[in-house]
Amino acid sequence: MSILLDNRSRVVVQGITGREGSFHTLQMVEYGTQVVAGVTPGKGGEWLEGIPIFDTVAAAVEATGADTSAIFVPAPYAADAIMEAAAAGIQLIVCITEGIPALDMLKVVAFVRSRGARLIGPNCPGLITPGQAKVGIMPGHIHRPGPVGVVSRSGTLTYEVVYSLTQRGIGQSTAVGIGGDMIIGSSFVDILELFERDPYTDIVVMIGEIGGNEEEIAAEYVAGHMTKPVVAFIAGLTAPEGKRMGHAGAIIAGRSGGAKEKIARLKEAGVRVAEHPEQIADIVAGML
Amino acid sequence: MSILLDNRSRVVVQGITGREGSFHTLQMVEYGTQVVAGVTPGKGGEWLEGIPIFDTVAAAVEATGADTSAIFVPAPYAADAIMEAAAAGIQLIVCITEGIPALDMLKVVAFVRSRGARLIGPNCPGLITPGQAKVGIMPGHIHRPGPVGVVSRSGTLTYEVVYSLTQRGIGQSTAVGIGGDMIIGSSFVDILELFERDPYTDIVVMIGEIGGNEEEIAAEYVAGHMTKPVVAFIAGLTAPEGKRMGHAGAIIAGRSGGAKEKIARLKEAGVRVAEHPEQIADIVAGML
Amino acid sequence: MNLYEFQSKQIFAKHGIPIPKGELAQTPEEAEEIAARLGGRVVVKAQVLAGGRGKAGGIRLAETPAEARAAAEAILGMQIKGLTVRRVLVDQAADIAQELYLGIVLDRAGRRLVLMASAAGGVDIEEVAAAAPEKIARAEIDPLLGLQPYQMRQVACDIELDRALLTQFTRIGLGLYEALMRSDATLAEINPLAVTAGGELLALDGKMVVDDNGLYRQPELARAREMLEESPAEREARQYGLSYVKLDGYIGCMVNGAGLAMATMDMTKLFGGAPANFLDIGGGARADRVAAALRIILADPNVRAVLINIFGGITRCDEVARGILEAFAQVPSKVPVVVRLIGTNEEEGRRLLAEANFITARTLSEAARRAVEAAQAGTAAPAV
Amino acid sequence: MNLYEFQSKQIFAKHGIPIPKGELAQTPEEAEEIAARLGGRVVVKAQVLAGGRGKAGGIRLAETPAEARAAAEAILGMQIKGLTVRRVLVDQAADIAQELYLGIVLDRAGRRLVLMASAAGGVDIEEVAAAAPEKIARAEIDPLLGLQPYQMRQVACDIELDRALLTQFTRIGLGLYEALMRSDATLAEINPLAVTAGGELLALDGKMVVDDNGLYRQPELARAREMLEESPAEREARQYGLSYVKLDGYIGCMVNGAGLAMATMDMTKLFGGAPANFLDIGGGARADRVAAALRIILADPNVRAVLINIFGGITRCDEVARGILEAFAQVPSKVPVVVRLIGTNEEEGRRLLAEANFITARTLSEAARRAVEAAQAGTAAPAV
Repeated sequence: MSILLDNRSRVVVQGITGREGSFHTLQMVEYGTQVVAGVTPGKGGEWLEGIPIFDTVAAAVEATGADTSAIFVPAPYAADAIMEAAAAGIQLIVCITEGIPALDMLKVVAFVRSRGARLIGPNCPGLITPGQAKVGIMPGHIHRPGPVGVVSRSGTLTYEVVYSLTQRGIGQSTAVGIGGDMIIGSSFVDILELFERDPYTDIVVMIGEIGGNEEEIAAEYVAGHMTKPVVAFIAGLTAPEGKRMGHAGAIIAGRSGGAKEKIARLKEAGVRVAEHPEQIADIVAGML
Repeated sequence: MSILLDNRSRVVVQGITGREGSFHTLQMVEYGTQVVAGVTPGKGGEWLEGIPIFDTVAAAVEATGADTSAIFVPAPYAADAIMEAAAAGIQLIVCITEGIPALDMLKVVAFVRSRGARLIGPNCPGLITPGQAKVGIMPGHIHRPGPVGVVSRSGTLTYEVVYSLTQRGIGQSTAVGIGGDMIIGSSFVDILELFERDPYTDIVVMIGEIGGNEEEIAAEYVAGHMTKPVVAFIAGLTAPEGKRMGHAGAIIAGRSGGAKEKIARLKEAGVRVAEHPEQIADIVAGML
Repeated sequence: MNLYEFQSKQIFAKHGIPIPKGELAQTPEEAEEIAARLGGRVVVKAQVLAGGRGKAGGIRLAETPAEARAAAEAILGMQIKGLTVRRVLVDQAADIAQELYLGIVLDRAGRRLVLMASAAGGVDIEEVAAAAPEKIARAEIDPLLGLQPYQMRQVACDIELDRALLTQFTRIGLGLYEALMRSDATLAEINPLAVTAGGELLALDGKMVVDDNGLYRQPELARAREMLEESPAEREARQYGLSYVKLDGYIGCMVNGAGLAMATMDMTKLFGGAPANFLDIGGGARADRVAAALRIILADPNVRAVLINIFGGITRCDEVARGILEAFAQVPSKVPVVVRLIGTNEEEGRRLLAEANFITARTLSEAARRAVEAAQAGTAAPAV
Repeated sequence: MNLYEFQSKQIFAKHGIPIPKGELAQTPEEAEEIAARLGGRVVVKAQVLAGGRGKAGGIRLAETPAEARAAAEAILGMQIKGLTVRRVLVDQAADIAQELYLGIVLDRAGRRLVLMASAAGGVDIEEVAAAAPEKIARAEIDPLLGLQPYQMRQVACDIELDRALLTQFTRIGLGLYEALMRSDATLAEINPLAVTAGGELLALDGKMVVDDNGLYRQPELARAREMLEESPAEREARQYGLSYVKLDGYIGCMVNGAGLAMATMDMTKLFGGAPANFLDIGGGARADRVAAALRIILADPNVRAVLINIFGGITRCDEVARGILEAFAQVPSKVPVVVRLIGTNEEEGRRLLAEANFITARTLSEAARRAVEAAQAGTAAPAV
């Protein structure tokens, strides 16, 4: 496998009977993902296209050996769903749901860590190991297997970058959307670490944006710990200060979190920073 | 040293300027305890009989290297004081204060554990390693050094037992009052483990009472893990069911927690159970 | 502190738990009026802090207001486990399809709260625990995180709850947790939690135990304490900060420390006597508190001897001695008194008492033996 | 969502934080009346969601009600950083001995809240952080445990707070934490927290940022949103679930996904253009939402070209195409439109638009280049 996910991963979908949950479950199955169970409280015993549905994650894990969860439940219930997955022993929890309050996520992240589980998201497109499995909502067909690890805070911007890589015949080991919210389960550094250790990844593409300082921390990590080349793009150079750009992650407040600062730090750390998303593929192509 | 405490322990007293705090500080010093600091918020910079007072435990630890704390602050502030001690890196926290709400203690115990510290009490007389140091409110002069470890949920009943041991010339390695509240930091088992490993302890005396099932759990531990002989006494044979006997620890509710059951379990575990407190000394004398 | 059913249910209702419509009555007339107001069948329930009310006849169904009046007449004034019934709760009767159990209790050894549920409700949960422990589902509550909805769903599955009730059940569990946390309770229990014929969940009975240590920040509950059926002796003891429990024996005991007090009581039994009470004067007791303690003990007509056992640590023996003298000055008594003082300032304490001609002892066993002998001798030398 | 000073201070007061007496005025007459009611010296403060009010003349002292009226007259209607002042807060002026800073803010990387305090209050805390970081004391708040009193005491020592203020300061910090938690805020700040000449602490200014994701359970705050100075465009966008921010450029952008939207804006700049707005239609956008987005963009008179960039994942390209057609049917426009659709159902989407004669592009850079060219060409072929 590449990182986190492969075709042996056993996936349970929480919120499988919802509109998004059921649609993307079928998309995941079609891509080759082993979706072994679904969970919708009150609908245990039903089936979705041959996938058994359970009332609780614990029951799903016990019956099917699920080790990975994809969460599609609505925001007011999603924090509870993440904790349920962690309590049931799920190792990799991928929360697609958008709109979970930040203060809830503080508690959830602390709880998930205490259980030794890993959370990707929330408010993220999920992750995909091309040719093997996807857990999330990204269009599978734009990906192809290859040596480039992708990690991103954004959704469609990641598709854009992956698409341009694939168009040039450059495949991806795993592409991970870590999510755009203020409080997320896994940071750039968490995923960079995995790519650094992964024998199937040769180059890492990192897609950041304004707000927060995860990119700055990642730059420090790259300088100190990465041997593999990292290529980055930071969105938001034209965004004005103090304005909220779409999702909560993208706020510049005061002097920190601006695109220029992030780019400067990354460059200092030896990261090649692209001027626009399509340029990433050019830079990567030159490295291979 | 024996367990937990000796004459190298560096003690900070939280609530040192209160009536009880100041009185027992002097008693502890007189007994030979190294009381290196006191804490009373707002009185930092003052002194008590040559002991410097600080506003916070962190400041006391930084200035004096305190590793042990004795807490005498009033109940509404005591839970916070315990957490302050744990956060400041104190290893052994002894909380004398009576009347801390049980629900507060649930959080405090979880926090203290997460910091890797050890809490004795609350609502306890503290602990003493005779001839070396005491942290608490027990009368020091009734103790003498020797090979008997004492662990008890009670205060004055412990003095009674220690007194009768000392009267017969039998000394104590360390005597630990774990406290009478429903939620306490260290259980019988926690202390039994330490005595079992302590080369200065040959025999352990355990003093329990009705309520809860710590004694039953201790019996199981003794049967499974103790090589040293254990002599016990359980108070409350004449206490009626469902009545509250003085402190919160001593409630018998329904079928569990009664003195008869506790005694039966201890006997099954190979513990010699005395019929009255003074008999403990007889039994111990016969073993030495 | 145990709360009455009606108090517990009022707290439950504040936290969104459905309870039957009902009101409290102190007279048969009030019960009749309430039944008329509620309409239809009612249940009249003795409000008393003892288990086994049903078996004792303290719970009766009434089809009409007149029947409710008769039921209240029968129940009010009834003695249940030694307690007099002074109030009845008149509740609208529910049409019960199933009875569940739902409770949250402090797990002392686990240092956490545990939620328990069972489909076998309506009976003593301890009997279920003993006979069929697998019928009780549990959820351990993380002290720092609190009860989470997923835990309620898990418990619901474990007891095979009807799925249609899942949302209600979860809400009730979370409400019960809130009720407990906000009341500083160590137990909150709904038994039975009824499933009505109409498919609703309803808390038919309620029980809460409040942590006395939390009362300082629970002013409403502290006031509710006034409703408890305390004896005048228990009330006086509480006002002086004494722990006092009346028992059936004849040797009055006054001790410092709960553990030593129980050991002292046990010791009187060992020597063939029987303790008249548990009384802990606490740590550092001053003379006036000691005097109050002795007054309370001596007010019990069953007391034939008093055993005073003080191991001075914080408590100073001379202060205790002064309190004893003060009490006997106020309430002269012919009951023999055995005193054993040891520890801080014991010499001064003994000296004060020696002047007053008390029976003294050096050890606990000697003191207990002498107290039993004195009690059984009928009368002994007057104390003062 | 940023709250106004007066909103933040009302929330603070609910959590026991002392604030000056004061009221809100919308006219100079009201300001005069309030000043008369309060008596003595007042401060008249522009209520506007922008920093630097003081420098802009939006905060004035008034010794008399007449002066308060004059101050309000000067401030009301004033433009501060592009925002019109519609309300002033008239507060009793305090006699200030010292100005502290106290704030709690979300630490994204640390995944916790952090409390910060400084004895150097009254100025921009970020300037203090840059110039003299050692003057800021911090306490990391455990997400499962919450802020504890001992942390406040520690912080008080770190900023060398007068010991006489310790209890007040601790209570204010805990109140601020409660205010933040119960409002789903990600920032709550008191700057300055004044020490008055009388030795009291007083929150002279307040700022809170509420997490939009928490508004579903904050009905009061959600209603307070109505008071925000939103443009009609921003309001319409919000009602349709769109994220829209107006900017100064002339290329209208409509994109799905915030990151891609920003990258698209950046790309127009790279090709010499300037974005007129940020607009994220979100995931799975339906035709009516797309139509609303286009209407909003086209309502901006600065817009000289529109760039539509959709990468279909959840979002289906044919739905987006239908929305575009619908919008142009409703609001005919001569502004040139460049469309780039890719991903789910892209063929169908392109087919629908091809019929309507839009400028299409295959890549983002091509789309951006064409949009800039079209805008700079002045006018281009009419869209419909």
